[in-house]
Amino acid sequence: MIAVHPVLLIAIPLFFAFLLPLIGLFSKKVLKYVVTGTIALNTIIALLVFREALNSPIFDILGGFKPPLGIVLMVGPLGGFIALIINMAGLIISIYGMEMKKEPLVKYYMLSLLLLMGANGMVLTGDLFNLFVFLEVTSIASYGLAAYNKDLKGFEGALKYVILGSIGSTFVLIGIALIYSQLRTLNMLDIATRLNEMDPYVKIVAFTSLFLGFGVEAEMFPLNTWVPETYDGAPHSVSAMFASMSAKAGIFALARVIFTIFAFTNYLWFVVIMGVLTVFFGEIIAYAQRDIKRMLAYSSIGQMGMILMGLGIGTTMAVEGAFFQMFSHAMAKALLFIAAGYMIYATQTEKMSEMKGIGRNPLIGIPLLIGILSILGMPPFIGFYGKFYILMGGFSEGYYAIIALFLAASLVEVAYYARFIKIAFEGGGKRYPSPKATVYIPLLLFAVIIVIFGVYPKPIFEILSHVTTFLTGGV
Amino acid sequence: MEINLLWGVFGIFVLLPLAGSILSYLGKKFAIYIGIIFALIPTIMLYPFYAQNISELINIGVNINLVFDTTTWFFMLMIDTVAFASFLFAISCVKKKPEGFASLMLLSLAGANGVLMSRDFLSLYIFWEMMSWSAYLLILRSSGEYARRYLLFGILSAYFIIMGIGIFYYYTGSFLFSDSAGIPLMGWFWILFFLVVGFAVKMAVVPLHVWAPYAYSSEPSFVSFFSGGLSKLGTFGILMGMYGIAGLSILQGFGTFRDVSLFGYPFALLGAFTAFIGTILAIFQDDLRKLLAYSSIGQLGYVMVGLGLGTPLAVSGALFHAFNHAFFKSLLFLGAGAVIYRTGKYKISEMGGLGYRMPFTFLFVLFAIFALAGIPITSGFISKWMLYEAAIEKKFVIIAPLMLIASVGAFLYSFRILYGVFLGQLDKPYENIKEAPLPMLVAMGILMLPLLIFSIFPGWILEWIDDIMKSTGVGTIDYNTYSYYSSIGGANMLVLWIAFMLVFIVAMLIFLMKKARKVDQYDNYLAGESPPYVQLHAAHNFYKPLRDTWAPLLKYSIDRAYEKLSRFFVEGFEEIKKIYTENPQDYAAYLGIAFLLFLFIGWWLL
Amino acid sequence: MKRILGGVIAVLIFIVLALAFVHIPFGNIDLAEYHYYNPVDNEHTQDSVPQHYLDEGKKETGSTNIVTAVVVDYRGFDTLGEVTVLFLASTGVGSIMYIFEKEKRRKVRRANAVVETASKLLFGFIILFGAYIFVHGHLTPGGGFPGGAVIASSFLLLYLAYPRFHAEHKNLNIAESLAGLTFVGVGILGLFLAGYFLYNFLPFGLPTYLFSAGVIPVIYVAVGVKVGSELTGIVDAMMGVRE
Amino acid sequence: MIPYYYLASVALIVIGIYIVIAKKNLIKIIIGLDMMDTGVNLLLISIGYVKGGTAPIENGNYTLYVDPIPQALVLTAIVIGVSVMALALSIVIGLYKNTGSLELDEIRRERK
Repeated sequence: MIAVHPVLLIAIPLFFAFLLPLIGLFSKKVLKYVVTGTIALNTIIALLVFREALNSPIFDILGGFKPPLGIVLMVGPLGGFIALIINMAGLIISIYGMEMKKEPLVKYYMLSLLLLMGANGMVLTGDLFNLFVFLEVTSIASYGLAAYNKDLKGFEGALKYVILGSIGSTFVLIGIALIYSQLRTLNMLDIATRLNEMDPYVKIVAFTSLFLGFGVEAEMFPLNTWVPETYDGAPHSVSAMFASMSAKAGIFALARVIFTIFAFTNYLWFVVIMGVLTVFFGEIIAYAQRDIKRMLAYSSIGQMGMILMGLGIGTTMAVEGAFFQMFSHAMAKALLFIAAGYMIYATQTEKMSEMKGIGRNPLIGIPLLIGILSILGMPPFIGFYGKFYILMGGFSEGYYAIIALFLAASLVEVAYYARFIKIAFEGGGKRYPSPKATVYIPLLLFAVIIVIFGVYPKPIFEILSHVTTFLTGGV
Repeated sequence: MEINLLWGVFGIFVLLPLAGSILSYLGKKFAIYIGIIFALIPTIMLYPFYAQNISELINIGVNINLVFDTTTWFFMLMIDTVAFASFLFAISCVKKKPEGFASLMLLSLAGANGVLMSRDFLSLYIFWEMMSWSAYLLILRSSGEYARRYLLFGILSAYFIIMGIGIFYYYTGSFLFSDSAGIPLMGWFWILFFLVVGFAVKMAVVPLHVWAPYAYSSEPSFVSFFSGGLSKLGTFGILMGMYGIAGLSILQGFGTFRDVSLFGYPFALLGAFTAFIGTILAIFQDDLRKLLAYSSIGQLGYVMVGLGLGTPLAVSGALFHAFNHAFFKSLLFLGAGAVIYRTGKYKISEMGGLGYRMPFTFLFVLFAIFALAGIPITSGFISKWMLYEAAIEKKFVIIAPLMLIASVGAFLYSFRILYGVFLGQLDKPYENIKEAPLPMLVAMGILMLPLLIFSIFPGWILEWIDDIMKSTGVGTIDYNTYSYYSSIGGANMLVLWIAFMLVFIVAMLIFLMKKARKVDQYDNYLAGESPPYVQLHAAHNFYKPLRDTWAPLLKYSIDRAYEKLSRFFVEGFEEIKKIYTENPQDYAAYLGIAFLLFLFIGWWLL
Repeated sequence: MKRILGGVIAVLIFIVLALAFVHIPFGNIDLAEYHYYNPVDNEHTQDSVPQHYLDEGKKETGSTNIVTAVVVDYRGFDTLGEVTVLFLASTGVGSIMYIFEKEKRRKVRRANAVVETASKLLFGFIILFGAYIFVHGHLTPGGGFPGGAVIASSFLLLYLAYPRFHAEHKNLNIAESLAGLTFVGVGILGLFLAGYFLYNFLPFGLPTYLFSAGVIPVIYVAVGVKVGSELTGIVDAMMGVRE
Repeated sequence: MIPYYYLASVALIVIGIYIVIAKKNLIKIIIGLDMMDTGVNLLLISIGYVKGGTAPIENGNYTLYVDPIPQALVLTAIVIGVSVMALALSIVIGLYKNTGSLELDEIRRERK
């Protein structure tokens, strides 16, 4: 019997999201503590679930019907790991979220809880249609949050996200319809086992539809066009959530489509190419940006491309690297977005050129530096291992040219981050207001995680040793 | 037992500086002193660990191999000593945020020691990057403008190295240097090419040198460590790559040219060009720091020549020269730092006559310059001599002349420093300048000693080098305490030293016997009149005639070529940016096209 | 230009999708043919998912309407997600439209007397009809979503008839929160009572009776209330939020 | 039997895509998105059709039923589609209030 039900990871945020309006009627001040408390509770449960999933995959049967009759949550070690990352990042970001001043606060907290819940659901569920539902939960929460600032930039970003997101989800639904029409089942493992009953052409169309649909969420190259504007227009804490929660859930869903459901190994080299294109365009366009949040958004695209590349290479080492990269990117990019939030607040501008000396306050500067170095893949921070493993995995498969291209793009990444570091640590800037506790505590927490697991990555590699089963179509 | 010893060594040379880095950051005002302690301990601990050979395979998921042998020891000796001297120097000169300085210095020291201890690619890369970014932050502290250039080239070097590592991993599935069996020759070519180019960036080999002049213009106490100490890691890397991992037989397998591997020869040629170009550019610099930086580039070119040629004499010479360079170049940078600290000026043309006010600094710098120019009473002579002989021995008609010309050039810019900074007329503003503070002098003194000692007893250092040569299998040279021998001669330092001293004494006697009249400095040009103060120190346009001669060539600049390239790329990026049109309809069209494309690819792959 | 591009893309996508759907039989299928695989027990069965629902649905859930059985019981978790999506929509719309709180509503002409009177009369009936739909969700076509939509339409009628009418947002929020809490609560209760989230723990009763099918009517009532209040909330929010 | 239903629903989907790509009015774009949704829903429903089958409500008169799952899925998909439309419309309202226009070109010009 299962000791901790993974479904609680979804039910608890949902319960509290429904409860929040009622609490909001009595007191608006306690809301933020309730939210942080909820996510903290969720993180603890995620930890328990994850520990249990390490021993053997958990199948949490919902409604008491054995799959594929009912919906099942299937949590492998990797799913548990990603869920833990998402909840942990959510917890730390929610501390920064206490900063939020803009009304209607109740709705902001509800939306962010439901975004967390949707991301959790996407990671945990074992049912294809359920995955679609949670994809929609995540993206609708994202649409709402993206436009939360209610200014022109926010609306434009959200509009792009809505258009691309709903076309993407339409394709997901087409894919599901195709699969269902041939197999009459929706359970992922059931589909995976009976895949050869499908007509090959239908199979390809279904695969492509799902690949495309989740690619939108996973920020794959031609589908990630919504990213910069949406990240730019959204409130800062929300950008951090997008980068560390919904993007991670999206790419994990994509990984499951590729490996768990279709096990389409012929297609992998193409995924590598899409990944390297994503990196290439992301990093290069990031260089041409003048606004900090846009730069971070494009850089986020680049990092996601790296993960995609790791998944596409498909050797144990590269996929380990990809999962490590998901972890490190979730931590570091959330850190950078929060730092960017503070910087924009302190300097009253988004232009990087006007942020002279913003990093000279060590409470900001040191986490900022750690975050950037981690993104650049410098040891001993967590960003290093993912990048190194992906590269080594790529080499062992002989993707030399692609890796050379990737490294060239990474060099561009170094260039623009160095440009920013130079401005941020330059002398002669104005005096900026010192950060509040809600800003520097999350920054420091992220920085500590980045350093600790960077110096001692062994626990993570132990978790990632389960990648082998994942690659062969296991949970 | 063995593993404990290894961890002990690792703890002393890597973990201790790391811990020191954190402690000194917390130490705030006392950061430098804490830094000195943590730099001193590894330096002193080198003594008991001489001639140890500790090696351990450690499994951290993948096998890594940490080793402490003579190679490690030899390079650590340079780096740790230089680091210690730099810290001493920093006591009086780093006033602004010393905690950042100390902790980053210790971090890069730890990284450097780690690189030296690692005999596998994973730990090598980790420590290499650690060293790289901490050095970047140190440069950022003082010359933020150009730190980015260093970082870019540092990362470029790291990426070259990672390409090499990756190809190595592709063939062997391991990161250990020792697991190199079964790589085909083509594989070796690419591995070595990437590794050597990657490490050559750190040695500032032309045309990958453009970061160096700017990076070497930051805080003097750091730059002396950087140029003297960290650049030696490039030497270490190339030594390891070409002779430690691949070995002579594989290098010879690429074909030979007068017994020199065809793989190494181009790099030797490149090294000679580097020596030449670095020297020529150094001659025309007016900024003291830039002059030294270009000189550093040139000197490391010599080392590159030695490593490229790969004969026992050449490699020994290269290692010896690297050792000397570590000391004399740090000493020069510290001397320059002391002068800059006292005068606040960078330009040679704005100084002059400081030798009268800063005699000890003058003395130290004089010796360093002797070493740099290869004058026999310093150890700089013998290492250069070995490299010349190595080139002449094999009758290389391009490399040897280039090196000789570079040596003459080195003399020219050395003279410029001597005259422009220390000799000549003392400028009015510098009337009241004092000698450099004691810690600075001590630091410089420490660095000068080896230059003198090893000039008489080159055999001591050749003994260490001999150990390294044996372990890499390049072959050894004949030597004894005072001299070494080669097929075309060799050198006996004792004889040279005595001869030099005799000449010196004779010259001194003649000088003293002439009973020269002491004339005031302002008196000498003006026949006893009492003039108003005029600046008569001819330091502007120092080598103008030479410069005019070279002008047609000097208008080509590698710097500018890089700038053009980067402008081209940035403009290209702006063009590529237009893909993201910010129009959702275009984006939807992309999505449709992507669907079709993915589908066709999938169809095709089916 | 864009039209041509769009046209070409659309035609190409039509062709490739049509080529896929040619392979799928329309109507000529035997639902019992698709034998599923149970990943939890790792066994290949001779059973088919839809056929199982049709054959055993009544027995396993107590619901006469198999679609309802699937929606609320077999795939109840999807429905929870769906409710969440709707909840999100109303929250999102509320949050996006919030800024326009201070703005005056546009001047609207009054509707004529016939419309006003008729909508007043119909209002109660429509609500009753909606309630009927969701209460009988497990017996007849329909259920919580259509029922809720019908209820919302009654409010929409009032909005049309009385330009100054607005539903009390607070009450809508309370209603949707309570309904949502009921749904999640039932789910968690199932978890505690039987170890399965959303377990149908109430007695099934006799099929075709109103009080049958265990928790299905409870959930459907909650869903109905929730959907009704949420759709009303969305309509209200679109006209500008006032709190 | 030629699956006209499928073709019709696919046609709806691609018309939606065409509208999104080619039409400049935001409301039209949203209508396009809605058409795509509708097309997919029609698709799902037609997949579940069994010839001669009837609605799966068991009251004893029939033996052949259509597949109940697509119907359940469509129920969910409709609600999701409605939600997306609601949000998209409110975003468009927001854009309209900020720029006073519903034409994409004008909105983009406004921002410049």
